Amino acid sequence: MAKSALFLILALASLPAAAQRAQAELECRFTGTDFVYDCLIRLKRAGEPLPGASITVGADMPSMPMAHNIRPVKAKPGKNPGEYLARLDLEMRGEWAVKLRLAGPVKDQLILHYDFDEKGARPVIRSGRLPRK
Amino acid sequence: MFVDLIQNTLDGLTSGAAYALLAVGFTLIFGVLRRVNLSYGPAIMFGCYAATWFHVHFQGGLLLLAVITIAGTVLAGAYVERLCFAPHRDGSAIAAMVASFALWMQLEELAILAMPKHLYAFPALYEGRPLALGPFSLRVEALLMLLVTVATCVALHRLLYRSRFGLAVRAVIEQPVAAQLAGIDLPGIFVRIFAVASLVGAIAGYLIVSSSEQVTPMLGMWSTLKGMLAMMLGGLGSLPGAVLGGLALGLIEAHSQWFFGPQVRDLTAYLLLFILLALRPSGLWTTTRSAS
Amino acid sequence: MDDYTIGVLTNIGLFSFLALSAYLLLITGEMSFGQQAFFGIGAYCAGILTAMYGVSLPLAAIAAMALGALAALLVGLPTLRLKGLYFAMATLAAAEMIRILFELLHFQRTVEGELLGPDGTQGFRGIRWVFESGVEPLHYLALIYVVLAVVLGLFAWIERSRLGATLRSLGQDPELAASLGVDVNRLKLGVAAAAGALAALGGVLYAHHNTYIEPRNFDIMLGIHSLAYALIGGLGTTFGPLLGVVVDIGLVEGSRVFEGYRMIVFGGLVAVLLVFRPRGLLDERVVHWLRARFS
Amino acid sequence: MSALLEVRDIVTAYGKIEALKGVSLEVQQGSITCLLGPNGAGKTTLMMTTAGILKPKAGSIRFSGDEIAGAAPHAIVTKGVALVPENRLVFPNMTVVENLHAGAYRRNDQPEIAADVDRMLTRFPVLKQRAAQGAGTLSGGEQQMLSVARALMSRPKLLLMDEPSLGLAPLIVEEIFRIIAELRKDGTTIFLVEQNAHMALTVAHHFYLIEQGKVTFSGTPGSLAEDEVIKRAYLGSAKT
Repeated sequence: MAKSALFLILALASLPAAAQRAQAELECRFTGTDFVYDCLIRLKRAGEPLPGASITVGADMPSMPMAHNIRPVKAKPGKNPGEYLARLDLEMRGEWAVKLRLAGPVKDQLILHYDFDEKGARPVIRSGRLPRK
Repeated sequence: MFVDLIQNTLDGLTSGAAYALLAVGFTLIFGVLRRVNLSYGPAIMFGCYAATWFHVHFQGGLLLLAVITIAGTVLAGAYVERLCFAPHRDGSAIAAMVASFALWMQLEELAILAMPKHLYAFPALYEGRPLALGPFSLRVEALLMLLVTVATCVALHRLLYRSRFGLAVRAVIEQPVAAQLAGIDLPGIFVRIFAVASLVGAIAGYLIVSSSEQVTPMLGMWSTLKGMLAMMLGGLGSLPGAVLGGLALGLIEAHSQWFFGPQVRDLTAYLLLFILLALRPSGLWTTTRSAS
Repeated sequence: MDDYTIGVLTNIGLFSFLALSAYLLLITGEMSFGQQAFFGIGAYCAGILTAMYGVSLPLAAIAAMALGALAALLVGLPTLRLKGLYFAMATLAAAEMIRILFELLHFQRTVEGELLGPDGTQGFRGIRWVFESGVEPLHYLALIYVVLAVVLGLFAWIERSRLGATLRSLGQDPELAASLGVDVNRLKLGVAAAAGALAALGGVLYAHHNTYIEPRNFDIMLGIHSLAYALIGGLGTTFGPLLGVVVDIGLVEGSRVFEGYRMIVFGGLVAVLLVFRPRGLLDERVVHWLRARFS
Repeated sequence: MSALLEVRDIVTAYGKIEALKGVSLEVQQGSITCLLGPNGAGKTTLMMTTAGILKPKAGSIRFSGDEIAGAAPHAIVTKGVALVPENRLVFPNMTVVENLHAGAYRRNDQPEIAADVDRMLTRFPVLKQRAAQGAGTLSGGEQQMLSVARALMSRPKLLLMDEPSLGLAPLIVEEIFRIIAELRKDGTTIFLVEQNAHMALTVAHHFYLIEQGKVTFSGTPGSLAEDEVIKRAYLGSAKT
């Protein structure tokens, strides 16, 4: 019994920092005007919604990262806790690396890869290259 | 194992055929103008996008789409020639190349704005099942690609060695000053050779998109890189070298992809070019001219 | 300054290192399509050191620059004899090889419970040294421009010294330079190494600004853009490449007027500009004219 | 006899360096006119300017009354001026016959062109044996013959020749000057730039001396002692 308790404490002590690190998901909808998307950001930490964070949302393209200066937008708190709303004005469709800069309780920067098309945005699971012939 | 070897060789020759055409187009422009046209691929993409745009709106037949691809490519090629190469004829090669790169950006963004989707279907060159030759299978569109490539090379050879225009082109390639003294109008030859190179590129582009049945904005960069790679492999400025370089690149990629996968395929192609350039700058097919 | 301005200025600063690296080679007559590879090497090397091994940023930067210089030598040595397009294609091939090696690079380590490190095409997340050290975007911007200022000072010192004249003579007429006793090969390798280190330094700063890098960031587009900036801005002065970067990323980008048509405008602008100024805005003649008037 | 070619105050520069500083001279119809002068005096520059390869900064060149200064080379060839360039510049990987056909590029009388090719091969027998060979495989003398034949294929009224004897054995140089004399008998006016002052003076009706971009003497052979001519043609006169 003691051994297993010890094991448990050790596990807790070395709680993976990742658990403290925030995670985020995006749900974006195309607004009808070219390349503008309304996005709902769900911010979590250790599985729990993370309210009260101030998020600046930017975006960059994988190729030529420094040449696309998308205007960063401050996200507004959404209906439920840990949800935030932001309107993203991108230059073109395709795969974008969405940058969430977190201030407030958690200081961090998250990069999320989403493929934006005429309906909305889908997460890019394997951000591999476009199928090269 | 033996079956794979032959199958890969067949696939390699097919993609090699398209690379050969791209390399020939690049070499025609480089041989005559002594300039690198980075907008060569993007002009082809522009032609293919024009055809796709037409197909999406008006459903064109295969032949009609081919004509539109060629027209679009030749048009884009003429635009590039007028803005990037005509003004720099006696000027610096770097300025012409960077200008052609600037138009690459332009052509690519134009295409993306006109057709924002990331991938467009393109009508297939041939719908049916691949031919079964014993254990090997050869897709009919691959066969068509090889045939059209051979036909294009024969036509080009006839143009260069049987016509007055061809005589002038070869003269300009070999000795531009003497060609002018012989009365050959250099600017006129440049414009027309650009059109011929664009035509060859358009054929290659059409074959590529119709056999892969898809068009992506990456086609511009991809065909520029593959065209230059094949041209350099074969030996700069030599047309037979370009065909050889194209086929060699196709074979190298097919076999290395089979054994090591796509990333190593590209790695092998680039490694070979690097070693070749370091050891034998004039490529497989030795040409007397070095490109300074 | 709002976030947007900081972002644009940061990008201008970051790109300047790459444009200066291409410029350094251009004035010695070498056209390289490969500086983006050393930019990538700097990014990956410093990222690994700071995120996975807790090395401090300055130390990681020095190591990254050394690695960038070494890589540039490895590419430069076999291509010493090549000129013009042959050299450009060799550097392109080398750079694409390095990019593909990044795609094949899977090297991860658990740091404080989190798996960190390059994961091939998945990229390399979590280069958070800037966050963990509490550096605000504005401070990081200042850091970039301080480092850039040091580099520009170095360039200015070289331009005025005999070395600067020798470099330009190498660009104008290598045979003549050799006949005047210039050890052309040793100088070329020195320039290649310096340009590699410079690009790597830019990579270090980029990686820590973006906190995430992936192989596609370092593709051929970056290389040709840096070459274009060096030429558009002008080969006459160190500020040429910076001007090239500012014209593209600052002006055309910043103006938002060309929303979505940026490349169409910039592409056309560059092509037309090069017709009238084939050696860029601030070419040698303009610089001499300016120097005559102001010095 | 009216002047077939009138060159007035031609200034041609390479960047800021003026190679020709206001050159004026004339070539009479049916004559052999020579231009002698040391290396770098501007002889080849004048030839290239007249042929249209180099654009003059100032001055005029009139060919049978028409202004051709700054015109495109192919237009000048069409008017009837052909240049046999320095160092021959044959098309190395093209055959001898193809080189000849290239020379007739401006003409569109196909049957006549074929006849002219045969005429050239008979006039220059050494070319007949090598007709199907690549021009690059020919000897220096043979290439010079080919270069002259190629220029004649455009049926010029005025033939410019830039140092045809350069680097050739004396026997071949005599052959070339024999051909030059023959061409003149056929009615072709020749403007000859030559290092070999002695040989030039044997065929010239009129000659000019050019030094450092300026004409410094104009006269007929004998109007200036030959050794004086040779001295100034190789060393340039001390006073300038």
